[in-house]
Amino acid sequence: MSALAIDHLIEVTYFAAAVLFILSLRWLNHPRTARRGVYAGVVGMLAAIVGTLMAPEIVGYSWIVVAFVVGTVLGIPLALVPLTAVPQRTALSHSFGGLAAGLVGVAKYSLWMDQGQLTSYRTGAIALECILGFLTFTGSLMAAGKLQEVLPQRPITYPHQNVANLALLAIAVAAGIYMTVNPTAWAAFAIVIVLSLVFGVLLIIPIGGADMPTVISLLNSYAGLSAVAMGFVLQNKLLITAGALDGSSGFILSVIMCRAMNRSFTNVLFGAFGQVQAKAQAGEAKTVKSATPQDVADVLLNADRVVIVPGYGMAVAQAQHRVHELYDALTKRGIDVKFAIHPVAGRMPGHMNVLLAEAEIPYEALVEMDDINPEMPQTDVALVVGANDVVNPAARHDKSSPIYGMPIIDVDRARTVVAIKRSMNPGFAGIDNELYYADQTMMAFGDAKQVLGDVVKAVAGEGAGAAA
Amino acid sequence: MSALAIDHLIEVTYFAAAVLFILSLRWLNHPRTARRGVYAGVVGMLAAIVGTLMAPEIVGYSWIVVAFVVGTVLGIPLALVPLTAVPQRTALSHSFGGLAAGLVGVAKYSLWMDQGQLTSYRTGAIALECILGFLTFTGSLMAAGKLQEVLPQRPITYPHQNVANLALLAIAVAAGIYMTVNPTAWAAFAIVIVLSLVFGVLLIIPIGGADMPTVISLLNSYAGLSAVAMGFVLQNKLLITAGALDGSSGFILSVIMCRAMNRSFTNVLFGAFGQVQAKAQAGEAKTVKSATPQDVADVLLNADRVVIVPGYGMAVAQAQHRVHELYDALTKRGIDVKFAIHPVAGRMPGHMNVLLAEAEIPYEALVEMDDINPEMPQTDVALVVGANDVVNPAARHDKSSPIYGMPIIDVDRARTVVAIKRSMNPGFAGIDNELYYADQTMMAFGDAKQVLGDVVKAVAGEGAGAAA
Amino acid sequence: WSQLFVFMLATFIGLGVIRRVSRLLHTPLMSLTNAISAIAVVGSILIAGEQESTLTTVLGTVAVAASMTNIVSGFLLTDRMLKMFKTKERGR
Amino acid sequence: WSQLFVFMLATFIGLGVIRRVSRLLHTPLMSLTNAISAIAVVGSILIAGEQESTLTTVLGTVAVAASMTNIVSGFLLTDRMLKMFKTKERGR
Ligand SMILES: NC(=O)c1ccc[n+]([C@@H]2O[C@H](COP(=O)([O-])OP(=O)(O)OC[C@H]3O[C@@H](n4cnc5c(N)ncnc54)[C@H](OP(=O)(O)O)[C@@H]3O)[C@@H](O)[C@H]2O)c1
Ligand SMILES: NC(=O)c1ccc[n+]([C@@H]2O[C@H](COP(=O)([O-])OP(=O)(O)OC[C@H]3O[C@@H](n4cnc5c(N)ncnc54)[C@H](OP(=O)(O)O)[C@@H]3O)[C@@H](O)[C@H]2O)c1
Repeated sequence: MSALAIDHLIEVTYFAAAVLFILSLRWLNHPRTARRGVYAGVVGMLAAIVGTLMAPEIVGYSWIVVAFVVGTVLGIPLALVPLTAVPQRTALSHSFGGLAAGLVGVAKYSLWMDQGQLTSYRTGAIALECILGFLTFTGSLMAAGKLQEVLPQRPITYPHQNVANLALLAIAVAAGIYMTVNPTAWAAFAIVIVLSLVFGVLLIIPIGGADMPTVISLLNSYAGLSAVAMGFVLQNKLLITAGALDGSSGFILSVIMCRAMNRSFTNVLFGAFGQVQAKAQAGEAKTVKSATPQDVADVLLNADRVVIVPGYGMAVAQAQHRVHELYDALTKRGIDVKFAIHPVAGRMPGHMNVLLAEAEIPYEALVEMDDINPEMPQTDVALVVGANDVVNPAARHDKSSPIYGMPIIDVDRARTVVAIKRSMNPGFAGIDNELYYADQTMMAFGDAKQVLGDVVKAVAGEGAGAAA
Repeated sequence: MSALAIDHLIEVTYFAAAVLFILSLRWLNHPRTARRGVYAGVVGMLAAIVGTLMAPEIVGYSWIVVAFVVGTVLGIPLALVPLTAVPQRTALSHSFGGLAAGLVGVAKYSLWMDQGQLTSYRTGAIALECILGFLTFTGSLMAAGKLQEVLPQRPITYPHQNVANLALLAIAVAAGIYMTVNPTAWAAFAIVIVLSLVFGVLLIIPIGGADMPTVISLLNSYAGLSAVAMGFVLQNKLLITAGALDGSSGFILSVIMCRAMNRSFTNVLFGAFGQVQAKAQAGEAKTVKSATPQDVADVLLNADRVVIVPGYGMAVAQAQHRVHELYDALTKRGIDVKFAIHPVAGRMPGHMNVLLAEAEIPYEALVEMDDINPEMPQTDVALVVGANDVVNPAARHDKSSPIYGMPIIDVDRARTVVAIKRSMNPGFAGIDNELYYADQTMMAFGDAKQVLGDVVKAVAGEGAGAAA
Repeated sequence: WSQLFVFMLATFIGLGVIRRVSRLLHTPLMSLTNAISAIAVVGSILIAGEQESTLTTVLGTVAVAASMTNIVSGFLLTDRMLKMFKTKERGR
Repeated sequence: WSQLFVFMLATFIGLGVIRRVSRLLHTPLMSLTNAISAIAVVGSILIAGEQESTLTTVLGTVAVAASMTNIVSGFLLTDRMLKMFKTKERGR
């Protein structure tokens, strides 16, 4: 086949891939079509890869095959992580993405350097690609470490930190501009690379674990943009398209999260949020009503309308299946049970939805915050399973609270509140929750899975009793 | 300024224009932001024009200025047509768009011919541009003529019509392919031009006036596509983008209309819809209750819930202002008045909305078909102002009716129906309407404006009477 | 190919954006897209301006005039119609 | 410039499409976009395949491996999660 014909063929595959990627994201707008979306994505990716492998420039396939094998071997386990570890896993793969982009940038630079084909356009694009790529690489690694708790969760701060960081970035950018002006100034390129790597680390250090999800999706969009930059380097429209899609998705998700926490980007990135709060300690001993699983069961059985509010605790305890059992047991008795999903419950967007879906709870039963809050006053029992910040009334009235203004699920408006958690420890925001001291609140202490298991048994027992 | 710099500058203006056009359509999604959309569009267009005028190729501006003046002089009156004439006006400007595209195609061909720069890519694109452009030109002219009623509304059919037309198109396409293969075969190009012009005419002849709106928006998308083709010819991305936006808009609108009439494209294009129906005559003399404006006023004043269903007749009679007076008079008396808008009421999509908006009726009072139908049974009076097909119950049950399956506004489910029209003549679909013979229906015969005026007076009188 | 790419992407945008245009505004939408697609003026101007041959100059000039008509009438008409849409508050 | 154009259009599409993704599916969304942006594999393959110099070949190979990891894990994980979403009917 003539070289020209092959080129056209490759263009066709890229074109098809771009279309498929867009459709893939489109179909993700509803669970019914979502899986079709995945297949579209897979087909698109295969098309693009096959197309690329046909490229005449390729002289040897050995290394490519090796890399494919390695990638697959690494990829499969990463796909089988428990759902609670998905945030880390996502961060990790962002870092891979960033790494790939950065390395390609370096390789292209050295190639064109040898061939003396460096132009300002090219070096400029490469600089951009490498800054974004490498800072995403180290930054995402750090984020993954913090989420995996191999690194300290709490933000590490020191004086002039932000100034220093920004200065660092400024230098990197300056070097990038310099190499754009004098394309062959490889020293400047070296500076760009090193500083970007360092900046990625320093950027994350002062950010607390609770903000990692936001940071992750921000890094997500950086990863996307670095792919775009690569597209500019290689003059490849498919890369640009896919990268842009990725970039905007990461951007939108982080905006959604920030809004749901009523925080600004700058506050997330430089706010050193989640340091130990003095006031958390300062609470003078208030009384707490604690309850046995039996009590909880009784309360639930006497209710007509129950709203279950899952939080990060349910994820930690892997309690979603017990939740399902409870859901079945109660609905069987004609009790109306709904789930109230806070947009930032858990540690990543949609975290709770996935967990409850895993437990085969029909997604029609999951209600979003804005839709459930009006129903709260008519709710007999609000069962809070390992949620804390997202149900903290302080967000509504306590101006001094760090989460003030963050929209919450108004469980405190329900007739009775049952909160399942292991202790009186604060949630990720690190602040005390007055809800637990309210009169209508009963605390069921213990691991969510454990407690719920007992509650389910008790409910079953009652049922039998009632039947007898 | 260096030629290169200018080229870049031009690119910038085109880029900005593309962005602004997209935003312009985005902002059109709500009346609040819609006008901003128009301004965005204007700015974008200015940017593009200024940018183009900077192009170094341009040696003389005289003709351009002349054309600008002519265009403006022609354009202003076209912008001030009465709203009832908007469909014709739209068709007319489509034909201009098509013409422009076609002429540019011809010009480019002759230029490249002289310079011996014709390539298959170029002639192929030009062929496409000219086919679309010229058939849009003549087709839209025909459509405008039919809507303006300078041409016969009824479809003109003769045996083998569709076959003949398609054959014609096939030949044109074949010629187009031929000139793609042998770029300098100008004879083939001539054939393409002539046949496209002819085809445009023949395409419209067999289509009835009632289907013109659908045809118009179909031609709208053709006009867009011809702009796209021009973009391919001139390698101009702005043209491609704008053309694609236009193309998809026309396409979507025609799909919406077809769905609202429960018809398929092929049926619209080749169905020769709207021929005189035998059965219209066949109705054996049924009795009709006719009512005076006074009666109508009484009925309305005794109602709590009134739904007004405007149709093409209101547009013809220019009765929207009387409708507004009635609306005010009734709402002042605490009667709840809503407007039921059928998607294809009138002669173009959104026709009724514009007319009622012109009469300063707040758009919150306009309810779409699907939202109003459930309320119909609780409606005391449905006042049908010059609507016919869109309220014809035959669409629901009479399988033999040409509009069977078309969703309608269920006025027949209201307690009382008042229909204002001049006669028992059928509507655009040319079919009889059993609604007028129903027991709960009263017919107020006469010009809508006239009748409504009297009704309003009567209502006012009543009011005074009541007051006294 | 990049032309095709642009076409594909723009079409996706068009379909996405137009579908979300409020029913209320379908008539203005028609005249607005009408004006926008008159961007063909760009191509026409170049031809009318190059003045390579009388033929092309004439064709170009006519094309510019035609497009200009759509631009002027399209935008004016759209704005005229949109001015009419009043909400309860502003309406009275 | 055509690159910039494509970028602009694709971003519009991205913003439009993503905003309409159901909240339910934000986690799968993250892993899917993750896999899609691993399209960087295309660039990496070319570099690993050209084998211009040892350096570039090594860099390219690593890049391919990294991207491949994202592709495989991204799509698998997304599908695994989506499999879990059951409606009332299918659910029980
Ligand atoms: N979802 C996102 O995308 C996202 C993004 C950024 C930030 N965040 C932040 O993450 C937080 C999410 O709020 P949240 O209410 O879901 O979680 P949370 O506020 O972090 O509270 C989780 C609670 O679960 C309890 N818990 C932990 N392990 C448990 C177990 N095994 N059994 C029972 N209870 C257990 C903990 O109390 P004990 O230790 O006493 O058991 C803790 O109070 C918010 O601050 C939000 O801003 C989320
Ligand atoms: N809107 C669109 O986009 C679109 C697109 C394609 C097709 N169509 C078609 O257009 C038709 C629209 O239905 P429609 O119910 O709105 O209109 P229609 O079915 O055409 O009926 C209009 C009625 O108004 C009456 N009328 C005419 N002039 C009048 C005047 N001066 N005063 C009072 N009454 C007058 C006529 O009866 P008299 O002669 O007895 O007065 C006629 O029956 C449908 O068939 C639809 O399929 C619309």
